[in-house]
Amino acid sequence: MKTLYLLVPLAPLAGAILAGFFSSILGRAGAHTVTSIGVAISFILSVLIFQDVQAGHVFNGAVYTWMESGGLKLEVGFLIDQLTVLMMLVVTFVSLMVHIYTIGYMAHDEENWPSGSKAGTNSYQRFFSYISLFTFSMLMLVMSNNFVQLFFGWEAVGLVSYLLIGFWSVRETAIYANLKAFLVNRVGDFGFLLGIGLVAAYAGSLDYAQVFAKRNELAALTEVVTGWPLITAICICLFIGAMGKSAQFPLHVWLPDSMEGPTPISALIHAATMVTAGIFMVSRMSPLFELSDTALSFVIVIGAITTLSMALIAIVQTDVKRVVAYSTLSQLGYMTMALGASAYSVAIFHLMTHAFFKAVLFLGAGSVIIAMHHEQDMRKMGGLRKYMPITYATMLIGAIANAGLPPFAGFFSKDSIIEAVHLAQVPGAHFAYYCALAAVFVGGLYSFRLIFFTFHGEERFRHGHDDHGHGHDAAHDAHDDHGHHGPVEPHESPKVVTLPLILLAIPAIASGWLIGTILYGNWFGNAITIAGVHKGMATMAEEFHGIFGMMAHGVTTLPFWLALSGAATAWYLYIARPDLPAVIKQKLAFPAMILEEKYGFDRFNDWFFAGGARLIGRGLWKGGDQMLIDGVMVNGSAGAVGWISGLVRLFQTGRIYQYAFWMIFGVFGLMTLWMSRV
Amino acid sequence: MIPLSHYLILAAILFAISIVGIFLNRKNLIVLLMAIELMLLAVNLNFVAFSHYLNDLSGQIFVFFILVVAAAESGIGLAILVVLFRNLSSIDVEDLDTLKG
Amino acid sequence: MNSQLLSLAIWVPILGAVPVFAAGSERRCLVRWLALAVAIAGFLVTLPLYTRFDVTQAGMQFVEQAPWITRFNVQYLLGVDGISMPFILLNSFITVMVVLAGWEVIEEKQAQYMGAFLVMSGLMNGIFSALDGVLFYVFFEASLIPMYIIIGVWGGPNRVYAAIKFFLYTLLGSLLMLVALIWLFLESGGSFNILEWHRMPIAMGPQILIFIAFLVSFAVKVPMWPVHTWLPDAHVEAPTGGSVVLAAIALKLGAYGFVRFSLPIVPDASHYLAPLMIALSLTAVVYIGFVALVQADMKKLIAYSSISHMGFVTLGFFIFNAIGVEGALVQMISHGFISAAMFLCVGVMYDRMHSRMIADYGGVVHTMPKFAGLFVFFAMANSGLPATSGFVGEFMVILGAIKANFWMGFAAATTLILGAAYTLWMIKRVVFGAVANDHVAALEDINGREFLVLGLLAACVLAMGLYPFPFTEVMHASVDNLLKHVAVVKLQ
Amino acid sequence: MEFKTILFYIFAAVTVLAALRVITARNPVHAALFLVLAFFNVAGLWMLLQAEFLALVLIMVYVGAVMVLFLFVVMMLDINIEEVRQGFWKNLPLGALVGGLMVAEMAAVLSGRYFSLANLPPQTLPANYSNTKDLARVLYTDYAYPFEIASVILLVGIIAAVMLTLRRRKDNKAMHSSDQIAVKSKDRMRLVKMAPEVELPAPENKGEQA
Amino acid sequence: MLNNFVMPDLYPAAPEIFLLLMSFLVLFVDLIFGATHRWMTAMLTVVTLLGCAAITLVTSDGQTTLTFSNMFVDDLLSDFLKLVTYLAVIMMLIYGRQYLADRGLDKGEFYLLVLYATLGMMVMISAASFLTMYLGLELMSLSLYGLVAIDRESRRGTEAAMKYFVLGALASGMLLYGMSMIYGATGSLELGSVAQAMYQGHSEKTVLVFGLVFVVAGVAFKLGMVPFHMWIPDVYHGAPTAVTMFIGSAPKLAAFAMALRLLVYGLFALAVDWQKMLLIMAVLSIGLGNLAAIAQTNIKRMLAYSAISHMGYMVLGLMSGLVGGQLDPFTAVNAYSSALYYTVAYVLMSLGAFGMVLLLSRAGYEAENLEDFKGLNKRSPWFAAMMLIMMFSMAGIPFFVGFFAKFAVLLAAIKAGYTAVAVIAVMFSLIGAFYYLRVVKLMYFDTPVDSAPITAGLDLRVLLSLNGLAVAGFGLFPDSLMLVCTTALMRSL
Repeated sequence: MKTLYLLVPLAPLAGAILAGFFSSILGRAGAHTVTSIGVAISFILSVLIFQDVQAGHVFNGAVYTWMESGGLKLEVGFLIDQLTVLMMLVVTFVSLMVHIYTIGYMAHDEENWPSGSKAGTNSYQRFFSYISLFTFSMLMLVMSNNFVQLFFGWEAVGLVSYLLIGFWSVRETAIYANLKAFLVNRVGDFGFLLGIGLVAAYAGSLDYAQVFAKRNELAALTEVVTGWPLITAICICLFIGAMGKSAQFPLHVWLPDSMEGPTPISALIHAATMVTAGIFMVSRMSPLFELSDTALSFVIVIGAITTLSMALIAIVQTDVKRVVAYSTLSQLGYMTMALGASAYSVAIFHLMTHAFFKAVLFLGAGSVIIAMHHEQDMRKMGGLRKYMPITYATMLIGAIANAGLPPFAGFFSKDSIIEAVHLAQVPGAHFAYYCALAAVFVGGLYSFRLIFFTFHGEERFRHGHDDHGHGHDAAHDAHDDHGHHGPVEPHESPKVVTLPLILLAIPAIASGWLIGTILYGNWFGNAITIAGVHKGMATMAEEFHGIFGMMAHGVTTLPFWLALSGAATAWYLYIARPDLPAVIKQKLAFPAMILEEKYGFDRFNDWFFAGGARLIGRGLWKGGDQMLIDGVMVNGSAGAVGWISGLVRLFQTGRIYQYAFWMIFGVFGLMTLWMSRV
Repeated sequence: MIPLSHYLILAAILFAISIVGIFLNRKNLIVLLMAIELMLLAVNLNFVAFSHYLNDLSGQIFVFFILVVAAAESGIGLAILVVLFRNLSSIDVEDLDTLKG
Repeated sequence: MNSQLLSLAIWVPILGAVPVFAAGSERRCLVRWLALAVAIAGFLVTLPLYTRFDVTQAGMQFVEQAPWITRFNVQYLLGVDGISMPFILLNSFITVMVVLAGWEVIEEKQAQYMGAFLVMSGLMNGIFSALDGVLFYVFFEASLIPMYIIIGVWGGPNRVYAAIKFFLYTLLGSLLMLVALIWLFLESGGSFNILEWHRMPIAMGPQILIFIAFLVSFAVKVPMWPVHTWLPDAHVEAPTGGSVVLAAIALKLGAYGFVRFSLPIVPDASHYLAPLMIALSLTAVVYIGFVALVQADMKKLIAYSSISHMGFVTLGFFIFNAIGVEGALVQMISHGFISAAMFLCVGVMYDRMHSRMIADYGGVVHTMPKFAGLFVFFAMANSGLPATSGFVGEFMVILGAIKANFWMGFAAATTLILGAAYTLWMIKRVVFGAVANDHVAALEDINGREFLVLGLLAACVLAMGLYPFPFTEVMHASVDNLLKHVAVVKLQ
Repeated sequence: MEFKTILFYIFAAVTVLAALRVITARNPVHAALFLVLAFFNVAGLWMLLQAEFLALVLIMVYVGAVMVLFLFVVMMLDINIEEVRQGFWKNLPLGALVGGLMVAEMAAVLSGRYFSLANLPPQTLPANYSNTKDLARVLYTDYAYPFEIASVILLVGIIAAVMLTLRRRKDNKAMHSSDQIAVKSKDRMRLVKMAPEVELPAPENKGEQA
Repeated sequence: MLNNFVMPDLYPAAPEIFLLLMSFLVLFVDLIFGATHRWMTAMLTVVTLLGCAAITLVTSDGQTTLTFSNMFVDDLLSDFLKLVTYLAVIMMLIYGRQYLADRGLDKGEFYLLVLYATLGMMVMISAASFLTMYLGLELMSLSLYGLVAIDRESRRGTEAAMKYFVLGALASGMLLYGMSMIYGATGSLELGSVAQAMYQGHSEKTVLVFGLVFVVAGVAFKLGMVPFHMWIPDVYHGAPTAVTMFIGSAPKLAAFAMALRLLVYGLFALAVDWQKMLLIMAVLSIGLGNLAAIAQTNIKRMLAYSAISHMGYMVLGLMSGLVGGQLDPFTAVNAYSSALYYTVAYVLMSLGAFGMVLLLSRAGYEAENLEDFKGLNKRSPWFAAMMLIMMFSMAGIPFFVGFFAKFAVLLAAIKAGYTAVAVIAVMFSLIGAFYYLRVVKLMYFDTPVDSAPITAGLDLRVLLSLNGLAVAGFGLFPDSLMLVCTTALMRSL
């Protein structure tokens, strides 16, 4: 079985290596074949393992000793339990879909590269190599049985994300976005690493099982230097890591920009899998988080802020991918709230459903973008429904799921989250609950705004590309010579694109029906720990009476009506009265500006952090290094020596009598010194 | 009786005069050489006085050799002076300043 | 055979340099191959040091002892333990890389260039294996000479200033050490044996003075803030090979000095002054991180990054726990690979464009994809990405630091952000983006030789990141022994 | 006060005055002559100390030879006396100060407070004591070695002085046997091939010559 | 009356006697063949010195023998110092041959004066009495005055000679004054009896110290220590380079011998005092020498200042013999032998450095400016390497003999408790390193301004190479020379 576990991550890795290093030998077909096969193997094995775990075979063991130092033994190993295996399934399945989808999406990738670029020659193969590598990294992350390997996977997915966001490296915006993504993630990792460090320092081990075994001892400790309750410190530090990776406020800024990457990546990494690593990680750490209400409170508040604030921004976005991106942020906020409410299983459940419906949305958006010849501005779309029926249908499914309407997957998970938050007792839970309710309305609004804007209404793409400047201009400049100007005739995407859409749409509808099994059937077993005082999940379990009961109950509760009213508002604004949004925008200029400016985070970060760091750097360099250390200390003392040397020379006047004088002075001086002593 | 210290102090005065002469003299190298002779004279006076009071001849012998050396020394000194004068057309001490710094 | 391995490691390159010098600069082909042969031979003779190393033993191995200066009881005493052994291998390996890197790039006086590096390699091995104070010092200072020449002769436009600054700065440090060594000699009753000094009790006052003397010497070499300013200058002006050796090996000498001299000889002063050392180290990490951010010159940026990374090393040593010390040692080795590779990368570009300014580049990936891939890889390693060697040391040191003091770990961990920021920002501007100008457009991708050099280093970086166990394994016994020793009060 | 004492003070006083004049005299010739005076007086003092031989040697060697040499040189070099003393008075205070301090300090040491020897009685020697004889006895036996060295020093003096000052005058007609021996046949006569020359009458300017 | 005369034992003085006799031969040979066959004079001079070396070696029995009424001492130390002196003089003759010939300075008198100066040094080295010390000193000095002025047409040379002469005379006046005081206080001129008298305690401390000040001043002048150093830069600069080389090498050995004999053999009872005096002067010398050297553009002048600082370092050893008023023979031997080692090492380096100046000089061209070394590595890598060795050795960088010399004296100084002084000394040696580095910089980093080929003869080239290799070799294997120095001192103290 261990070999099997090992094979799960290694199969995509092998694919990645083959596609990456032997790109010219394999060719395009070879590359996508090996990588897809690799991921397919992974997926199949994951299914097998899933069944094995279902049978109760939880595994926790080491592969090899990575390092040993100071009593700390760090091993590379696997922990295969329900949580892991669910993630494995999601990851490998979505990844496989994305692989297939990519074959179509990237088919004409050479158009995205300037002529003569050697990096462009094998870009197709490289892309496959990257996504396979990503799959490997993500699997390593979820399968890890210790913090170090978790961190490895954590950073490795970050690396691949970096590489993929900046995949079209010729675009200035893309390479800006990937740097930003990496650095913001690093801020999270900074906290994460501190958390790991605290664990290592106080638990003396980085193996999950050993750390969790000591959790009660840890709970009693305070951090020696800072005096903080240790467990809270650990959890908040770890959660900061999750905030980076799962793009929680205020570290969310990288995710919208990451849409500069090719769309399959947005689906795979920035919606379905990588960004949920934080959620996964907190769930994995549930034994620790459960011991600190402060940390949970922190988590729930952050989640709440993210949910609502990001949903609001989504309303004003015009770029189709960015709408989905902000939606993702909002959804991630839901998951975080669930974590804060000690509803880890709900968070994971939403993670799973979200993975499917958000993948659908992204891939659908990608399909639209292909159809529009890389036009992403919704204001230049509209009425695409009849040209792209499959895309429309799948995206509609995704949108409904996203809005959380029954019986789509999103409903079950989102509703459970709202319920869990409602039941949560930690400080901030009430605030979170109201945020969540508001976000439901907004969610309905932006989801359907997306659908109506893109697929319904006037066919605005016929107006031609008169105002270049939106979307990704650099890319446009780069392939000006490809002749994609003038009116375009949208058409449905090829099968390799639509097939994954359809395949993903199925779980986007149906995965929510597993709620009974996953949430209330003690399916997670020991993978998730909930403290006795956090009764939310228990209460919900009591109240749960099957999915139909839930749906029936759902339509009587506030969230359903809020979502529906959101959808209705969208219809009213974008179908019934398309002139109204402009009017509203004019009336509410200030709030609109705040939203369009995304609360000014980007500006502030650019000015304060990036600018500030450069200012400090320049100040320390010019002022500290060059002026003070080099100027005053080094060259100053050298100059002083030179100056003294010049002075000393003056003694050597060339005059005999002065020479004699100094000799006499010397004798006289010695004499005086010694005679006065004797 | 004249105590030894009288001789010694006399020698000291001569020594001091010669030394003052060396660095007071800024114009004439010959006087410089004379001052050196004067200094050797002071030393000789010391030796002779000690020799007398210690009743030990070696002091006088030393003086004898100092006289010999001084003679050779002034010979060479004057020879250098002459050569210098040929090069500089001057024996001004202040003109000896091409080498400095 | 075992008994002469260290001598071979020292003298094979040095004596091998003689025919290289003698070959003269006209016969370039001969010179190159000769130098390569010597370098490889030098590397091969060090391999048994690893294979025959007994990891269970904390003491010195492969000891060689012979009288050298009987007058002062100075001995030709060589030996390595788990701390020093890896550096000899690293050094010999890097020498091979350097010879390869200078293959056709150095056009002027190639014999002297190659010879100087070979001599330096031998001297460095001497430093790492010397167990006699004077012998150590002699190697330590002698290694300045070839470096001075290398920077000055094959360096950039401001090479003279850089070379002299380098030399005097480092000499300043080592001279005080000499005084300390002599003092120890006298105090120990006439022995220069470092191991005997380790056992010798010393009062607190002298301990502190000795510590400071050593500190000045090693801090300059490391270099620690605020005596680091020679390094950016030296790196910028030095030829690629010079930068590589400087970064990969020379900087390690100072850090090695701390473990070999400061900690065991004056442990109480080390404890007493540890806050100072930690403060300086953390300053290096943070301050230099910011400074590196604004550099416009790639080499300078990497040089500053080296300083910052070496801050981790000194930090690791002075938190006095095994994971910190081992982490520091791992960091040293890893930095040896990564900084060498980074400088080689800059060298590759410099050879083609004759510019190191970031602003002159942009979109290199479009013309040199293979190179760009490696460069990005090393940049990632430099910013401490897991699975590369750059992560291991930093990780261990941060763990150790947090164990000692949370805020220390906090400050150290900022490198995660800063390191990534300056490295990747440079990558962004150099490698990615549209092709910046015609010069970049005309770039040729790396040739086989360059690929070999960078590829080997990449393999090392990766191997060490994925499986650092063999590296830490050899250190355990020695580090434990060291820490045990340091923990014991040595006052009289 | 004993006669010898009076004599001592007279000699001493004159010596000091003469010495002062040596370094202050405007004219180097005067300086040299004052130096001679100082030598004479010191010779007198040595007589008081019963060092007759040295006293005589001092006069003969110094006054007779060395000082004459000085005078030769002074005369030989054409020195502008007026310039020679410039700036003298400016430096005198400093010089006097240093000299005075030095004398004071030396005198303080030598005056006898610390110096038990200073109060030794002078030796009384038998009437038939011959200073010269005694000196001669040791000079050629015990001091043979320094004596030889002294001779070499004199030789060096000669060699150096000759080397430095001996000039081959241009109008010197003396023949050098070594040159004559060393000459080679090809150097003796030089056959010069010349083209036949016809002297053209130069355009003379008679008027100017006249 | 001469019936009690015993013929002194001439055997220990055989080298001196041989040299003196041979000098007459040289004199005559030069008179007869000189004008045309100067090489005979030169050859004969070298033969003389080699003969002296042979005699010294043969007669050296490791015993301390006094002769000439205890005015002459022959011990292992004197034999060793004399041998090094011969070596230095022979090397100087070979180095300077071409240079002198090019400038018409290879007169017979040159060789004679060199021989007599050497004789003077030998006398100093073997002096066991104030008298012989003084005579040896004067013999050496007078010859040197003549040598400095040997280029009669040179304004600089004669000016240097005049300065040297006046200051030298002043210094020997001071020395004599001091000797007279010590003679007065102890009643003897022989070093042994002087020391004896002091230990027996019937002498006046005050007067002794008073005399000591003057003696130390005289010694310091010969060593060239601040503030008695003023002659050194001017004389080194003004004298013809070959003569500078001579002054800069062998006389340092004699000066060392003088310091050792006078201060250690004669006035050891006053060691506490003279050590402190030397300490002050050593620190000043190290400081001033290094500082002033930085500002020089003339390499001879630079080397002169460097000589001042080097003598300062050497004296660090010399002043560390007596620790805390307690004589520990081991410490003393250690200290003095380190000073001796330093001196010998310095002579080797100094010869090499001036040899380089001579190498680059040619007829009508003095390569004495630092600029002349520019780009030497391009003109001749081998000799650039030799100069590099010299410079780094002088800067005290290992593996060269200069480092071990510094090491030895620092060790002695620290052992004597002068740790602070040692720290100051090493800090100034950092400043010193700067100007040595500058020479290396000129040779290696700069492009040549003067691309004329090096015209020096084979003898010079070979010797210079050997000299450089010796500096490096004694650095790699410092034991032999150190042991010789130690043994020589141990057997002679």
